[in-house]
Amino acid sequence: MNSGDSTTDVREPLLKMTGLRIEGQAGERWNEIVRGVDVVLHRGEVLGLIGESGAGKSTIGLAAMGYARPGCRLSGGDIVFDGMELRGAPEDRKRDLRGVRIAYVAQSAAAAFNPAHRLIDQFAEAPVHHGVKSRAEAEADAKDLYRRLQLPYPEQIGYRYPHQVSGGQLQRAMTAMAMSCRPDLIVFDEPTTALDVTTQIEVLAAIKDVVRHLDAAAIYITHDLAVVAQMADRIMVLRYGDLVEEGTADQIINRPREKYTRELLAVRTYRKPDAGPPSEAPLLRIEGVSARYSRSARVLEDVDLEIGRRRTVAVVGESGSGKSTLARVITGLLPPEEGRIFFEGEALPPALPGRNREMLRRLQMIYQMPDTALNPRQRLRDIIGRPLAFYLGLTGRKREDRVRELLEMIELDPDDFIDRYPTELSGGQKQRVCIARALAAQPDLIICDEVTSALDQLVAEEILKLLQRLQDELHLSYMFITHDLATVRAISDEIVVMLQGRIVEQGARNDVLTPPHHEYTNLLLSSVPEMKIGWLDRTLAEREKRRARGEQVMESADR
Amino acid sequence: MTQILTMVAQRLALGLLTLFVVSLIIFLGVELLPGDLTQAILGQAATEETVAAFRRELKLDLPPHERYVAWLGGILQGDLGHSLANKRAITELMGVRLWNTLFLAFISAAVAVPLALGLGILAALYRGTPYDRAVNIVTLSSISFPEFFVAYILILVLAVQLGWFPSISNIGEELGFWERVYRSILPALTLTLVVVAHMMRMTRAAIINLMASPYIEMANLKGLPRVRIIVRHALPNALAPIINVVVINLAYLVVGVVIVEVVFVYPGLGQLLIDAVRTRDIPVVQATGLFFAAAYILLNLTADVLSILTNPRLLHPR
Amino acid sequence: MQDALRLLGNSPWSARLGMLVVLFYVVVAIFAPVLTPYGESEIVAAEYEPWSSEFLLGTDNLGRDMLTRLIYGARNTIGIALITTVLAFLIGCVAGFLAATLGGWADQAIGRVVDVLMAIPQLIFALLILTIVGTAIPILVVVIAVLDSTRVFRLSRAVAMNIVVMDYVEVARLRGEGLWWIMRREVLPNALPPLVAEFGLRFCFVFLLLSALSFLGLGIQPPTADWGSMVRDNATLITFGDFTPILPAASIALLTVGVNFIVDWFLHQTAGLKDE
Amino acid sequence: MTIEQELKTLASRRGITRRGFMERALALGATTALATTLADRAFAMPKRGGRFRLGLGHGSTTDSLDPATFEQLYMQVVGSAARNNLMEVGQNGDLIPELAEGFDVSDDAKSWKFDLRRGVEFHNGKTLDSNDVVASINHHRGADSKSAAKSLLDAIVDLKADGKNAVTIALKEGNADFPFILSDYHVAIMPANGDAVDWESGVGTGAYVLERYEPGVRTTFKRNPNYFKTGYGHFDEVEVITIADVAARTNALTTGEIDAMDRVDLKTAHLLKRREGIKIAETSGTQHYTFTMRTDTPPFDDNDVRLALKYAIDREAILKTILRGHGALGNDHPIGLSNRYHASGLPQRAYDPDKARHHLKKAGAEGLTIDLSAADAAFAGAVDAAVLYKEHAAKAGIDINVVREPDDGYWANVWMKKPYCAVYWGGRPTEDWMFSTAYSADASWNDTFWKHDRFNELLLAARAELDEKKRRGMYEEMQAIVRDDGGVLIPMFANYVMGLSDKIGHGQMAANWSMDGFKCTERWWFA
Repeated sequence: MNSGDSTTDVREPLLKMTGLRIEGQAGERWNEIVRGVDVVLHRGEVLGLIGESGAGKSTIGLAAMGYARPGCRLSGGDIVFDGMELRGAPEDRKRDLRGVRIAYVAQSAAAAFNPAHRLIDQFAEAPVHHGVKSRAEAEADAKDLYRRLQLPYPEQIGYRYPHQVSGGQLQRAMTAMAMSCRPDLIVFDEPTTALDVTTQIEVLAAIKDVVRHLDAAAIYITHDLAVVAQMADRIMVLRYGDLVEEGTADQIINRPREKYTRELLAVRTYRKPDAGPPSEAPLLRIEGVSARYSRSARVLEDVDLEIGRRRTVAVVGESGSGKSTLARVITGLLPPEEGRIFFEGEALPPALPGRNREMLRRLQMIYQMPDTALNPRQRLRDIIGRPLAFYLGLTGRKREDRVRELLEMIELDPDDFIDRYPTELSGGQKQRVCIARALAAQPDLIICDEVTSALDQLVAEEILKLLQRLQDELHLSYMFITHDLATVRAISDEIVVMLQGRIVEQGARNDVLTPPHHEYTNLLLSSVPEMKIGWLDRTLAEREKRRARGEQVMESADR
Repeated sequence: MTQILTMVAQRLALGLLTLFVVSLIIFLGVELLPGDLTQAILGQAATEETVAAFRRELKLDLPPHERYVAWLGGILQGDLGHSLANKRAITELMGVRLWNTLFLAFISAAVAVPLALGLGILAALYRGTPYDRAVNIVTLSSISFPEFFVAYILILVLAVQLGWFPSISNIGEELGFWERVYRSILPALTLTLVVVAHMMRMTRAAIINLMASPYIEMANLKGLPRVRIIVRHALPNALAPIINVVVINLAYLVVGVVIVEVVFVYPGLGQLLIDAVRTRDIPVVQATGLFFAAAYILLNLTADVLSILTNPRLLHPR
Repeated sequence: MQDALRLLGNSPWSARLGMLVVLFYVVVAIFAPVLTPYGESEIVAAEYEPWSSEFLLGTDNLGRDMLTRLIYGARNTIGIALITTVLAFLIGCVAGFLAATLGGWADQAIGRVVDVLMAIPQLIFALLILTIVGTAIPILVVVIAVLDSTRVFRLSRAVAMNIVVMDYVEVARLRGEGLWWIMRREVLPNALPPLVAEFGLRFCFVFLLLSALSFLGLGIQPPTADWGSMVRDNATLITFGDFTPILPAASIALLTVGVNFIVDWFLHQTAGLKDE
Repeated sequence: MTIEQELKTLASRRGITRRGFMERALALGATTALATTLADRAFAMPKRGGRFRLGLGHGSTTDSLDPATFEQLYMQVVGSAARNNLMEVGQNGDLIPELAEGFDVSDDAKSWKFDLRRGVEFHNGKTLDSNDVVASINHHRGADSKSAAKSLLDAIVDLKADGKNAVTIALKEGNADFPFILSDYHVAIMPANGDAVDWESGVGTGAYVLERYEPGVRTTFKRNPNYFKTGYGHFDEVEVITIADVAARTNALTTGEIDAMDRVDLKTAHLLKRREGIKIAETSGTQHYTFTMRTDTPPFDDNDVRLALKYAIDREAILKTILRGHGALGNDHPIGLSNRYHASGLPQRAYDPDKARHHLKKAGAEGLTIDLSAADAAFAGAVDAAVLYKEHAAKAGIDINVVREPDDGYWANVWMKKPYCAVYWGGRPTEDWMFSTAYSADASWNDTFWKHDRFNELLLAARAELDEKKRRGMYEEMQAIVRDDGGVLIPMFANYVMGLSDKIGHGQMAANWSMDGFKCTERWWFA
């Protein structure tokens, strides 16, 4: 089953999709979401599909299996896999291919594993069902692959349930599962997007190793150009269902032809000018704060922090580092177990109900998911107008004028937008509205909790620039919580690095970013993919070398 | 494992607490009933003298709290007391009827549960097809008819016109199993029609709900056939809501069948309760009310525990 | 508004049929005095007159016009069921939202009270209370509403639970908004679709419960026309294949089928919501 | 109506003998052969055997075998199957001795001596003696008695066994009708157990031995092989089933699951009759329905108001609609056609809105608005009857507001409490019994709270009067007084309407109570 029919002409592509058109259902209408894209993939080749959300990259990836999600349909073009036409082929013919000759690795392994069955049962399901292997063979094979993918305890881990295994391990187990029938083609659909940066690098390495080892062809889908540069031989850049540019990895990264590609490459280059040391007394001071959620272990341990006026302090760390908890403690949602918080030198009551309206007004928050941060049943007029009425007592005409002013400030046309509902906005626009709502309170400090991580990179950059402009105009202070070091580099004056509820390093931006680092900061920084071909291999080789020299190399907690 | 035991123990304690409060409410509620037992028992024939004599004999002149304590104490020792009206032991009165009620619930459930699950799974499997729509509309309609209407129609067709089944369920202890089943078919059928729709729709909805989840897509992309996807991948995860709805309906089969009992003259607990309310037979009302509440709480508890046991996260903690 | 119209335009035939039925009933209920040829309890002829041009559906056991009774029955039965359901939702939703928004012990306390109420079978509870306090219509409405609100509570709490964890509710809390504002402005508008669907279902249940109570002689009292008691009064006729008692029962069934069709479609539209 | 149908109706009418039937049949033109066949069918000799299944609309889980608590048909029938009384009311309404062989009475009707039948055995083998009779009667007497028959037996001042086979009874005052009281279903004879009686076992002297008793469900009996009466108790087995819902009862009869039922739904009686294999049996007794006013409460304390209300009801319409003709018009007094001294000379009161207005005006109560309480517990169709009455009274300018009361607690909370309400009376076999139960000034069930001096004098005088003619005169005057002054409106007397399988044979049906005077089990047979 390894490479199909040996008599096939070698130059004949494994997969050839020509003029692929896919439509998606919106209400009762069908919109074209992929508009005539050609994809050619040869055996042993890795093709990267890149684009922002709505580019149609996942849809194309699934179309390679002759599959369209519910609410989508393959409306035109040909899909020929190893000489077989898949579009319009009967369902059981396609079923015979899926899992056996074409396999799929989903974005979130935690969601794509069935919570009711053990990993190894799910591994064995496809080979046993398709008659490729016996159950015993499949189990033995699973353990081999688990070992190959550097999963801990490869003999036993398969007998666990999905929820008993960490995210990075699950993603590897899913890769193993995709390999179970030794397919000719594997579709990787953003396999590392949900992972922390230090875990991502290890999973990327494992995937790369196993694909190379088994000599499978792969389609690698991602929105991160730096990642795809490490994985793919050839890259297709997609936008709004159209092909923008196609070429070898080297050509796309180093010699892009199209403006859009160049823009994608240019993200992460924005840098805030250096602000120098803080001048005045700090606006917010946190002293020895520890906190826990009821009856669980402590998630914050003795945290000290200061935020000065007109300054941006970035709090960085991986998931579970306690950075979001810190925000909840500051806002009063989670009263600290120990420690105190001062605002302009005055102690803040620990719990939300104890704070008065003025205290609440001066401290605002912006969230990661603009979708859930805006009430879908309120118009922008009400969303932005409510803090004006609530804190400042503005009513009628005055309030209306101020709402319009704020909309202009966030670069949305008031006449067009004031009566819209959030569902009628794009992600970036929603986040702008969240910013306007925070600004309406005329705060001194805004806590930004991962405000850009749910956005496409180009949009995220716009938001960062907007925030910077507002800081300059309105003399705001920001506490910027993020796991994305590129964002940290772009916007912060000071950096606080957190690990397992403690601060491991903090200081001015340049001090923290310049070596020598704390060991963990080092791991973080070195794990961020760079827009260079071969970066992954080099970084791994470097770590290997250091290990060989007997240095201690910190590893991802998710290992 | 200890986590599960703690959770089960918690649920059990809560259930007992609820039962206690229910017993209080039932006791007080019955105290508030207008008119009293003597009057009801003696009916039009009650004179002041005879009523007074009766009250004295039944100790109705004691204050309520003393009677409550005595009652609860009795129950804890397994003594439900005696009927005020005919002085028979309540355990004896309830015994036969309890068995009848459970029997009817059992045969209805034996038909309804597999039928509902089967139809629900098939409807999910053939979602959007004429079969699905037909089952949907038929079941929707069947929950839309008042129970007594369904019952009368069944009697008209199956008993009066075709003569296949008896129109009343004249059940006695001396009957053999199959004879009992035969005589209970019409009430069981009525109940089945009433509960199948609910369970079937819930099963279908629970499965369809899951069909959008990524692991079902994954199973699809592994090339598994639809039946296997639904039975092996969707069903185990849909168990909790399905168990819940099955239990709600089982509870209904035990406690909610008063109308069916009336129409088919089925000697079950519901009729006992109604009779007792009518005649103000306080101990019987209290005992049956308490039993119904206990049955409901117990079934809910079972559902909770089963939901816990079918949840791999709780069953296999990290 | 346009969205609503477009939605209507795209609805399946079952939902359209349902809407047609409900609309028909509403019109009949509202304009009952105009539509009916005779008074609600007016005796106009001999009992059990056959169907004729004068009495379209004949007369009932007392010689009242069947059609008139049916139409007034629509008015009374639907009106009472509607008021009851609205009341049940007022109680249930406020309690459910409170429990979800406050959380903690308040949630526990309300939940336990509801558990207790639910542990006593509905019909039997209603029977007990109605024998205690009599069967005047306001009492009937309140009793059924309170009993039914427990089911509403379960749903509204579950739905609100999903909403109160949303960031926009946290935003409102951080802003310092009061409980009532959060419940009314943040939770309620977002909980509306499942609640509307539930409203339809609950309406049917209340409707059926009312007719069950009437069947047991504890529902709406004569001479007020009511479908449940109309069935009961003429139930023996069914044995002899007479149509009369089937008419009110069929009216009950048709309305509940209609409402269920709409709800079914509505649930389908706001997919992912279950029908409990 | 074909001859055959007419003859069938004829055959079921009370009071006709086989010979009378034959003559009538021949007169109608039937051939002798047909007349004989029909007569044989109608008056066929009883046959033994079979299991008689009887569905009754009463019965509750809270029933008990204690006759002191009997109040409805189910227990009355069950009790009558298992037990006997000293006296019984025969099929044609005569009082005949049952467990007594006969009685002697003093001239003042105060002292009674009953001789017992010899050699009667209880089901448990014990022989009946005077102790059993004394204990059975004493069961209802005494300060602690909770028996509904207590007030009936109040008149007894002394009760003694006179040897093994006789009992003497002394009364406070003379009562010529006393033996009737001993035929009351409460006063059944049970085996003595010391001073008390054993009622728990259900043992009696009756035609059937109790086999299994499930209160509110059913009761089964086997024939008593040693029954002392000859020509009674034909079934091998009897099963009495509680079927409260009338539709279920009707279904059970039509599908052959029961052989007889009581209280046929009058709305569908004509349809049921048409069913093959089913016949309707009907007896008109003393059962009557009333609208009862409290004469001690305004506005009912004014006799003109009472008369206005009596004229404002259309009895014909009510009889036709509520009873569908299965009954007789009432004339505002409780003495029915089947009673001995029924005042047939009294003019029938008719619907007369003008007269009602006239009386209303006289009372100065024009535009009268009153509440009328009713529930189906009062009598089947009471609420409908009240609604009809409301329509009738509206034409007389009286606004009646029908208040539907809950069935539960009706007798406790409405009857004798609310000023105007619907009531049913099973009636009593004698005039004295009826009047002294509910119309004499000191009667505990005087539900109209009516006090009429002349009436009360007459009641006492008539009770001890042994002259038949004088007695009749007195009772007729009392009926007139109640009719024109009493607080009771009696629109109708209701028949007992039963549904029977046509396999059931029976003789003339007693009219004193439903189900052949409760004695269907011992009097009926499978033809």
